[in-house]
Amino acid sequence: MSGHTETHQEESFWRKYIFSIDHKIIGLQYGLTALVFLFFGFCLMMMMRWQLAYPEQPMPWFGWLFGESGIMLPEMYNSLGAMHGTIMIFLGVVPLAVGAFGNYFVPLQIGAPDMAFPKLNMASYWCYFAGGIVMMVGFFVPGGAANSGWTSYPPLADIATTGQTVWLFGMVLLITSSLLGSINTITTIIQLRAKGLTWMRLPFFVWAQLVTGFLLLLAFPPLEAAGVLQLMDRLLGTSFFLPSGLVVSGEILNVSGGGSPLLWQHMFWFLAHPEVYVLILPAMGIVAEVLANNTRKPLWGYKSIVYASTFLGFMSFIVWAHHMFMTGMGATISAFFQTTTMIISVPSVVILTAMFISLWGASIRYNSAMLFALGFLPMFGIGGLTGLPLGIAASDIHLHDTYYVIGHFHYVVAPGTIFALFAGIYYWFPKMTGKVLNETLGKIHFWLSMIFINGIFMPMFVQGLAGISRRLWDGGASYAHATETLWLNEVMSASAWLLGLAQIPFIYNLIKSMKSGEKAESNHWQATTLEWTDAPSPPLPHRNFEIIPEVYRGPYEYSVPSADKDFTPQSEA
Amino acid sequence: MLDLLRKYGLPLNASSHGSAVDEIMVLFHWLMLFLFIGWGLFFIYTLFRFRASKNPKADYTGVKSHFSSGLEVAVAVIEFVILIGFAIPIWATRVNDVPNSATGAEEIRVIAQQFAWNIHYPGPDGIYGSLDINLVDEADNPIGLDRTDPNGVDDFVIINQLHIPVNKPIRIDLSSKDVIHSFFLPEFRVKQDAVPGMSIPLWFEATMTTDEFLKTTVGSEREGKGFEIACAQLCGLGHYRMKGYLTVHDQDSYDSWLVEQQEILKEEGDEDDWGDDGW
Amino acid sequence: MSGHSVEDIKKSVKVYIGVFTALAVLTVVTVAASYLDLSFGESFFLALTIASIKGTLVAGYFMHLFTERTAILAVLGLTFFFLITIMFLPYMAFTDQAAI
Amino acid sequence: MEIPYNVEERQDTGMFNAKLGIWLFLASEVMLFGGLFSAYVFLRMGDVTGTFISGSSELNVPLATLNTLVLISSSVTMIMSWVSLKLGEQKKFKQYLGSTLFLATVFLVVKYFEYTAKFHHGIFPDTSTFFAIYFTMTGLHMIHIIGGMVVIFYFLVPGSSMMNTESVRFTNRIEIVGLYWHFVDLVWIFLFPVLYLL
Ligand code: HEA
Ligand code: HEA
Ligand code: CUA
Ligand SMILES: [Cu+2]
Repeated sequence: MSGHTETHQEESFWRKYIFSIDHKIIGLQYGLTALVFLFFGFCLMMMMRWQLAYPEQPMPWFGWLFGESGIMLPEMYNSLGAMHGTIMIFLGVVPLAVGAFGNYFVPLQIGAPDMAFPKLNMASYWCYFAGGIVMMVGFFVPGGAANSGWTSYPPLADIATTGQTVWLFGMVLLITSSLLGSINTITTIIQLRAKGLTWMRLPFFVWAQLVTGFLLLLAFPPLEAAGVLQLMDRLLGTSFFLPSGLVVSGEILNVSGGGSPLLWQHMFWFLAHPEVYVLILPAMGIVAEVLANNTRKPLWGYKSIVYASTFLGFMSFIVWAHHMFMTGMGATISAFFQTTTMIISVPSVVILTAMFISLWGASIRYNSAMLFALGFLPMFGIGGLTGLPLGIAASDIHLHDTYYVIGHFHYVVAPGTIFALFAGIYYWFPKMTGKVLNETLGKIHFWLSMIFINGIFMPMFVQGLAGISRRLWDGGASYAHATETLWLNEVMSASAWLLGLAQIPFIYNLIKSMKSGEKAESNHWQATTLEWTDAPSPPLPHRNFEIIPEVYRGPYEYSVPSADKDFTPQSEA
Repeated sequence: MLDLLRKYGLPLNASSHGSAVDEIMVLFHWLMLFLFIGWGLFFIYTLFRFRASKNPKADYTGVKSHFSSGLEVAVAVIEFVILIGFAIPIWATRVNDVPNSATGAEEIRVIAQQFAWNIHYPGPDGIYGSLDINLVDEADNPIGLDRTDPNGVDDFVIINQLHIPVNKPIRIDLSSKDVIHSFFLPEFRVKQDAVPGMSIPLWFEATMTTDEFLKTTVGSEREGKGFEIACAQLCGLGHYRMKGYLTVHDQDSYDSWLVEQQEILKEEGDEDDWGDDGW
Repeated sequence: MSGHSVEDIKKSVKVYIGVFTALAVLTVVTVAASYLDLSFGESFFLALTIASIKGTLVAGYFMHLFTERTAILAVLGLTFFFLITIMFLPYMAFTDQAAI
Repeated sequence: MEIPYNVEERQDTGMFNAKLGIWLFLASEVMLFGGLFSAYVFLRMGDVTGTFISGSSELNVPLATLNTLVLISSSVTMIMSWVSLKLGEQKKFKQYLGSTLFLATVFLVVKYFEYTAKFHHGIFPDTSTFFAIYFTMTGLHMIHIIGGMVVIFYFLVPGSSMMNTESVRFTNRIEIVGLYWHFVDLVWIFLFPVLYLL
């Protein structure tokens, strides 16, 4: 069956665009779905920010969503919070970073005709899609969507309304999707590398996806197990997470008891800590590609970055309980987790340092992709650095579950990961569509986003230091210790809405450029990696390459002294 | 740095161990600031110096020196110094050296529930009466205190009102009736999750009475508002209003407060509407 | 394990039968041992040792792990490490609670 | 252009794609059951009222021993079916694979009796934490058995024509099914002492 015939077969619309097994189409499906979810998660947050800034005032325009009064009730606020977190992480960023970019560019960068298991790839997308739909159904069941936080701590989650059950079913589907996807990515990278593409010649993006694949593969199953246990608790009346002797609103809870709420936390964070590196590693991969390309020089310390990221991946499995310092942890075990947490910060420092040093001696082209990639660096820096005091149990006493934590992780995920993803979109859009995104609109998008996103998250550190707890319906208005920093809520909310406006040039740019943008060349950025040098002009054919390329050198051979042009493709003999 | 953190939100510290917590925060924020400013300057300089119009031809090798490895090692070393020199010992005293009444501490039980803090004082005999969930009655006996137990006769339970003496170790045994809550005293650098099914001890020593604290708030937006107990863990729709009040007395007024409580107990028993909204 | 000669395969059939017998015998042994009057620690140790031997036999011979590629062994080694982590670290945290 | 190494082995890794794929899948399965075993350890050590000991003494050890033997045998027939394919003995292959399916059915029937006996005695997952974890783990294991049976059935009847058209690929697939099946066996080898004997 080694015929070239199949590429010439006419495929029906359904086969080609809906139930496609071509990794590029699946990548696009992932990408579009994820962008829609990101946008939706953002909308939820903009509504929450109204309630935080103007507690108990009817919301203008959208008030009807909350019934006649137009006021968001606490249970609604909690639902929106839990769903914002879940949607952003599991339906937005991971599918975009791993499902879309990983799917689309890993095979292209390693010179493979497709993913190793195309049908599995399709199944993984549809599992994700189904999981997303199920999550959305949550909003329409009695009692509303899940409202126990994205962390779903029992006993609260065990006794919560039906939405929690829906959430759990949705999670099981999403986990299945991630598992299928990660098996596919890892196999593809190990098995389908083109001739000559040795491990140390892989673009860093591929390395990042490989490590990410392992994190998803090995960390998700325990959460799946935990999800099943919580479903049992909710549906069959078991008490895995319920100790004996609970009294809820005056009624003795009629369960067998004997369970432990902390068991859930261990199983949850065993996934959820590696998960945060799932959010950041592909982002770092994208930034590395864009940086190397637009500095026109090799990435400084490529090997140390690779080693650091694999070490990071490994360590991320043994730091999880730094989210649980306040659960009554003893001295020995907390010393262990504090130590591992400090150790894991070192590889991040190594990676960031290498990226900074890469700038030295460069010839920097400032295009939109590069701006977002450069913006990523200090923003991730702030987020990462504020992780350090959280990793020490003693200082975490004051900071745990305050807005300081919210500030910490939004700096890494929003101006961090999301910016990197924007960089990826600007960088690879020409390859995906054959059109170029408008640079002016791109720069407007960058500068406005940069300003407003800091306007949202910087004040959070102040509120956090003041001790304002997270997940408060009124944003702390009833607490005395919040009085002095409460005014910041309005600043943050206004910034959030302005950030929303700042996305309009971007969305307009996407649609406009797709329709009538400037045409892109096949190697638009004069890059060195295979997706640019060897894949033909977009739109790409079904099996990517006319002939499978062969690789002769490392990924970022820019400005090689003896060469006649400032980039030397990997496939140039 | 402490002043800087204070300026940007950090409340003053009113407990004896709080300065150690603050110290770690100070050390870390120095490290963070140093790294951020150092790399930030380097970053901005390179962005400017190596722009394409100024430097059209990139340098293939770039930086040759290995000063960055030195920097990485330095960061690691500093982190470990803070970790081993400060962080681990502080935590150990927090969780290992918990005092009790035998070692001169005031013992109080706090039992969290949706959405209130039940404060259980052992009374003059210093021994808690036994609890039985079958006796729980949300109106009169929220924690199920057994009044037939001789130790329980003089116990009293107040909702949302914690009173403690100043300059004396306080040991609180924290538990929860229903879901996970978190007992948070921002000015005392105290936070501890209340996990149902477990009783977790925590301790601290106040160094400032409420009256003294109120003097420091004069003229600020916070004027007249004393210490609070905040709930730091999402515990349901009333999480935002699960607020308690903490009053720190000097020893004399604490003693007279205790006596007063005994009188109320004798007169009104559990019928009394214990606790009120305020200090 | 493709690329075996017919001889090799015939030889391995004998191995498989041997492994089967060992597994059956060990099953009986472990059941029998559970009726002995041992302390919890002892019976726990015994039962898990036997189970591990059986597991090793299945993985090693039926699943050909003894002669498998290093890439696969590396993946499984990593998995095994994390397995131990998830199995025992939560429990160790549990024993080191500040709660009394 | 076909996807490389679908059938033949890649030289530097020595594997065909699906072989690596199934092992990765099994690694994730190890973590899935690992999570449940972890829950078992955690809950058992926190069990002050002795529900684990009293619960496990109510389980039927002889039936479970029988089932262990049945499952081990099915593993042997599974590997023999692959061996037969390697040797080109297609008829034997079908016999062995058929026996595997049969033994799996026996396992399920025995399990059915075990479960219903429990239900008759009023024992359900919510009876105690021990039974909760007992039903969860054995139930999940059973789902794996059923999944395996579906695949085996596929290769035994509707999918068997591939045996003649693409014999190498078919043998590879049987090897992979075998790996999965042995893994399910392996899980039971640990479940059995942990739930029934301790
Ligand atoms: C992408 C996601 C991501 C990343 C990468 C990180 C990275 C880190 N995180 Fe974060 N974290 C989250 C996402 C992330 N985190 C989330 C989502 C939560 C909350 C979950 C919840 O409760 O809901 C959380 C919560 C969280 C906690 C729990 C807090 C609490 O609840 O009390 C802790 C505690 O240790 C922690 C620590 C760390 C550490 C030490 C790092 C380290 O890896 C960071 C290392 C990085 C550096 C040290 C930066 C190095 C940079 C430089 C040296 C250059 C600087 C120079 C310039 C910028 C110019 N994180
Ligand atoms: C990846 C994760 C992620 C991301 C990106 C974000 C992004 C944002 N988050 Fe979120 N957040 C979480 C994960 C995330 N968050 C989690 C896990 C929690 C904890 C939940 C819990 O407590 O359980 C949380 C909680 C949380 C809170 C605290 C709520 C509380 O404790 O009560 C707040 C408060 O302001 C907040 C705000 C924001 C804001 C303003 C953004 C903004 O930065 C948003 C910026 C977004 C964009 C810039 C995307 C724009 C994209 C598009 C416009 C796409 C274009 C679309 C098409 C082309 C179709 N978040
Ligand atoms: Cu109690 Cu939040
Ligand atoms: Cu973490």
